[in-house]
Amino acid sequence: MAAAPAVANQSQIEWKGSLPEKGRVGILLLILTESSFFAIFVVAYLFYIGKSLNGPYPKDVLSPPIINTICLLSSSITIVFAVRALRVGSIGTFTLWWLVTLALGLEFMIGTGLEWQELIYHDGLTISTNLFGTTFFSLVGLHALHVTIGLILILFVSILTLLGYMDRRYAERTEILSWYWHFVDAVWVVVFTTVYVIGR
Amino acid sequence: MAGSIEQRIPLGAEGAVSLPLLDRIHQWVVTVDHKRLGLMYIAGGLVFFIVAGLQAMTIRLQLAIPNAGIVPPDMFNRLMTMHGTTMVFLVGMPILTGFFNYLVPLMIGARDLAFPRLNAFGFWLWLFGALLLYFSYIGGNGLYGAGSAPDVGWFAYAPLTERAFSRGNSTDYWILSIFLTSVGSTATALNLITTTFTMRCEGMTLRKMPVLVWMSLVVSFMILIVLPPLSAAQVMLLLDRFVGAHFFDTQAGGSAVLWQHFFWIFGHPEVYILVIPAFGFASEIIPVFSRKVIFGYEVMVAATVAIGFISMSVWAHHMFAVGMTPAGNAFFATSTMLVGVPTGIKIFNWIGTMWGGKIRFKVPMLFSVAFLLQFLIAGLTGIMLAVAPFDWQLTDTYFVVAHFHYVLVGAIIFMIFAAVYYWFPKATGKMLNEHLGKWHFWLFFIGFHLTFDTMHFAGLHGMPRRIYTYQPGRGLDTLNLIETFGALVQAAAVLCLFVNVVRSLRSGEEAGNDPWDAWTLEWATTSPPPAYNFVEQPVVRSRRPLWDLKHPDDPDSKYE
Amino acid sequence: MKRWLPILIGLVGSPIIAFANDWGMGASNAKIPPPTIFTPVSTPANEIDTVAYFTITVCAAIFVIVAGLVVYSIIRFREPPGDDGREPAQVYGSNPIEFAWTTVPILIVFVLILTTARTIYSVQAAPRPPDSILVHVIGHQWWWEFRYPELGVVTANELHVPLSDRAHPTPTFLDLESADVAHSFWVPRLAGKTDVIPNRKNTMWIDPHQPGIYLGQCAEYCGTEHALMLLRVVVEPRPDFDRWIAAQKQRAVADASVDHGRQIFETTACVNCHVVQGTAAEGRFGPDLTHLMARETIGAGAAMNTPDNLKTWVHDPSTIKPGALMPAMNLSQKDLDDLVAYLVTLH
Amino acid sequence: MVENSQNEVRLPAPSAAPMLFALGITLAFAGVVTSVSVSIVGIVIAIAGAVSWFSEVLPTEHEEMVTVTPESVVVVQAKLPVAYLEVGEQLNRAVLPLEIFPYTAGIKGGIAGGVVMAVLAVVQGIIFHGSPWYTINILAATAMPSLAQATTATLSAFNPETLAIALLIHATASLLVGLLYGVMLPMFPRYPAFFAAIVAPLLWTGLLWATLDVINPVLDLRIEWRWFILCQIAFGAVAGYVVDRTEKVRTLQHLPFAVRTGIEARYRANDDQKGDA
Repeated sequence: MAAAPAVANQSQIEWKGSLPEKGRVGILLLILTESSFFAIFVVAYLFYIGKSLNGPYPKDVLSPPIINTICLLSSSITIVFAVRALRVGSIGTFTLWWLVTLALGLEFMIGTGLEWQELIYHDGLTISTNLFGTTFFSLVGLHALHVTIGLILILFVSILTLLGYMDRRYAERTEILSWYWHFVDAVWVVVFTTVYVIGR
Repeated sequence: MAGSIEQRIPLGAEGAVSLPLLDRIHQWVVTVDHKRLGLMYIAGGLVFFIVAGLQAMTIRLQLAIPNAGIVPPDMFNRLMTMHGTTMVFLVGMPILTGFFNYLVPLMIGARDLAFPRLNAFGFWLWLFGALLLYFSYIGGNGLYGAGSAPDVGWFAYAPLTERAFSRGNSTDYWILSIFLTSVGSTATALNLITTTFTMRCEGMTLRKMPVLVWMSLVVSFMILIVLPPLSAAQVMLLLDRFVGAHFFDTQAGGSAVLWQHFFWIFGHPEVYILVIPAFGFASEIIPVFSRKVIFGYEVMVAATVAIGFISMSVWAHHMFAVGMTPAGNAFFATSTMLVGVPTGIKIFNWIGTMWGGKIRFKVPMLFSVAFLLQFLIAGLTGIMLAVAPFDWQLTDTYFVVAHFHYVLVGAIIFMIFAAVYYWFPKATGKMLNEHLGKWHFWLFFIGFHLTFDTMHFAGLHGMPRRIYTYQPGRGLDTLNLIETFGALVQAAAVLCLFVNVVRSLRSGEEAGNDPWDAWTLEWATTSPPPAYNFVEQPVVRSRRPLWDLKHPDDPDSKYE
Repeated sequence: MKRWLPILIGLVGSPIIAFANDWGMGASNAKIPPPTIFTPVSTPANEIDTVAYFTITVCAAIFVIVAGLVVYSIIRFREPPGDDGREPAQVYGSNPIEFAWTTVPILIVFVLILTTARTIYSVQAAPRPPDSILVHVIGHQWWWEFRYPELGVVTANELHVPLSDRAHPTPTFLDLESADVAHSFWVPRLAGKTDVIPNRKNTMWIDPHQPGIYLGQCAEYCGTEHALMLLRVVVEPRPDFDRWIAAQKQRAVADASVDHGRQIFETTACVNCHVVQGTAAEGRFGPDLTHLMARETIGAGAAMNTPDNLKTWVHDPSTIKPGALMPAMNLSQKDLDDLVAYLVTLH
Repeated sequence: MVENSQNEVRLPAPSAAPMLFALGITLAFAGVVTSVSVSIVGIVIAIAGAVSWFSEVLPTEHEEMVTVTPESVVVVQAKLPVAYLEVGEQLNRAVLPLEIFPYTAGIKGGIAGGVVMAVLAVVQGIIFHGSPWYTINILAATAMPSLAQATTATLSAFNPETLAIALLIHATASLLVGLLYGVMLPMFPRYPAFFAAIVAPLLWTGLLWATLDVINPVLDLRIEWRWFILCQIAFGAVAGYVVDRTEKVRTLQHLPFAVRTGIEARYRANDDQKGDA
């Protein structure tokens, strides 16, 4: 507007500082919308508990994947260490914790893969067997898909780090990625409760 | 008009230099500018509006008289499905998204959206998803060989959508394309919220944002929360159809009612997602043409937020007839009626804005006043439908068709037309012709009432929805003939609009920067605005920054 | 005007395209009062009618007041011609009036909710008295099956129920189930609609207190022929109803003069889908034909049940009802004549 | 986006990557219903799009410099001053009315009136039917269809469920009407008592008389209209008295809402320092 001063002045800088950072707002909104997506699958799972017309039933074939869960949840802690290290600029510490996070996430995916192999080839439970199979594979599979996306992003960052492109300028973006990873872990808590605690 | 703009400066790069056609197309394809994307959304939406309108014409011709044979039943069902799907996902959503895309950064004094590439991605995903839906006419062939579009209704109730009852691929096209366009809409909603939170110009606190920006905020939050249930249900249905899952397979213990819940958790708020932008347009247009500040700004915003919240707890009023428990029915009847309260507040506030003003009846205002009356009727028939026992008679009849067309056409399309007349000068620099606009308005107004008023009575006479024909002797013949005639009058009205747009683009009157003597920031730049919107970041001190400049002796900022 | 010409021609032309046979239904429907929701003859429809009038009155009053305000303000506050362009006083709002126009709607809604809730409970939670009739209603893609489990009768598309006396009510309770997709059972003058959903049992009840025929139809989109999934409810005094039940319980009459037609029936695909009690026909996909001629219509109300229409139907159902799931039988003219001659003996 | 110089503005650079990515995803989806080869092509395009998108935002966002056309968007000042409202003092911006009762007055009035009305109604039950529960049960019948066929004996008996429903109905209605009184009485400055005690109760009674057979058929059959009107008037008089006794407060005309609630004090302070230019 005509009345406004031409050069950014103090009040404008102050004003910009009072507004939130757009990456953070964006990732929070993404988490909001993803939560709504997961909620529907959880509702479907809860709705169909005990409604399968034929076996195998959850209590026959499911056992809680404790080690997997520990790995995934602790990866949320290691990624926090990694981001903190990056904020103070110690790339070595960052690399270490980041790779640990990657390894823990990979372990979770391998564990899930083994569980599924057991269910499909040993117990004969597939997505088309009964309502339990339908809801189990879709809910757990949806979560696994999100872990996979997270792992690809983490791997991407790892490669950039190992190639030496990482420095503390990217702490903000790395932190945003870590929020997504926390979300994936939080969803696992819900999925675990639904499938292995309530559903069994 | 006192207080308008002194002169219009021709634009730099875009306007003056004329590039070869291919280069110009390339510019539009690779653009990440919110204004161009907004215009592409609106243009795309209007094209599909014509398509869906022609589908509606065919439907109305088929129903003009009993036992008509213009289209066979299966083709009628495809027309009905495609008309509904197109109107909601390919007309309503993109046009409203387009307006938000265009206006929100201008109104908050920003240069672009927060994530310009994501914005482009959302648009292209929407466009390609839409094309995929229409490709089903060619590629949807299943066992019968002939190409076919989906015919399961836009609500796609299970188990009609399961493989056993819907063979071929037509339903899959519906699922995939709706999924894609939903993802596009979600991306845009996320973008709009982030923009509003992080890119407001100096001094524009949340309480000083124009009402339209507030509406975009509420709508975007609703999109983020209620579109995923639809997408999730689509994924489940796709799993049912492709890998033999049983979510909605009633033969294997699946529930048909679960689909209805999932669909309406999305479907009902969707109505508000479409109508709240219309509220936003009305809240910008009515004050300007009444020459008064919006009455009760805080209450207006609060009412919208309330509508947003309540509308997420009313979905099962679409399901009063599925045999819910009496307590369930009573709950959803109550929550539905409660939505009427904030909605009523908004209507009263618009009346309060006009009260004591000096109303100028330009075309945008004509559409807005018609919107007020029609939305009032739509709200009242909505209350009737909320009375669950009454709804047992009314649901799935033409009464419901009349009711929601009062909302979708009488409120939303009317306000879209108002918005087109209001912001066309800003986007193109040319005025739309006032005389043709009045023809457009009156024809559309008369046609609308001929068609949709009579539909209420057809419903009360026992005419169900989604029927391709009806038998003579049931008291429906005259009503339906009038409806079809009204539809033709509406078509003529829409023709007026398109003639008007083409004529104005070719040889319209120059608009100037601020043809309506308005008050929000988008009128403080050139028409059309340059790629960077504002040379300098504006600084505002009130909800009506241009008022402050036009009345330096008596600015809003002294009072707000 | 020139642009309108093609459209006008289309409108004038469409009746010609559509000069289709209504298979006698128009004349038959014209004798029956139209299915309007405001002429109820049964308690559920009556209660709905009462609450509907109340709601409409309240809404009409609101409309008159609010629309009056809108019309008044657009007339009173329009900018007069030759106005000086001075901006009117800018009134930001008024909290008391906002408050008032929030409170009044809440009061109205409160009263409406109480009334609604009471009506919901009185219709939905009504207990089933011992002397009521029970009917299983089964929705099929595009026809209705009615089974009277306590009376041992199966019929289709035309539901017979006894007249219910206000002093000694004999309501009919309907258990609604679907064989395929979702349908909705709706007879406007008797009750509101209730959906008929697979893998779910819904119930509703009617107690008509006026004899006559009541038109209804499926109200939930169920595929190609949703429009022609009509139904009729025949309400008759108790003695007539009992006579109808007795007649329906009879096995099919075996008339020697139509033996050839019966043979065709029993040796072609007919038996896969239809039942005729006392013959080999035991299919369950189509309507029970044991007492076919006791029904006024065929094709779920698509055509009157005349021998000519029956011939057209058996030869190719899609002539009358395009998309119907019954296949064209492709019989020779003589076989067709004989088969229909047999069918018309099924009283 | 801070400009380097006054003649150029940085804007995000145009890019085909989002379009390619969207096209790729769509084709990948379309492959589900057509042929796997379509999916493969789609995935290849999508990856190409994604890579090119990434390369545009990493490490820093691609931007282009746009030359600013010097322009003067001049907003012309209005020639005439704004019209003023004719209330008391000279005002052209107003939150009307200038004086209101505090909302608590309405709540208090509603409670007081509701109590008096309830006492009167229960007294009526005791006098005419020998039971304090009679009127309570009848009120609850508004929401309870099961009471439609109830005998007088049933209606005189104590029933916790009906008591709860009746209390809810009575409390809600009393509070809402009380609030309405608090808001509306200043609009009738001349005869507030007449409006509160006579006009409003009679209006309300008239409305109920016209609709009672739908709202509450049981009450409609058994109602004693004289007592009913008496109760209404008692409510109106008491509620009106309580409201009217309360002192009016001036609405804060010149302070913005945000300041009154203390939310935006910082930016106001800023503005004031600069002066209202």
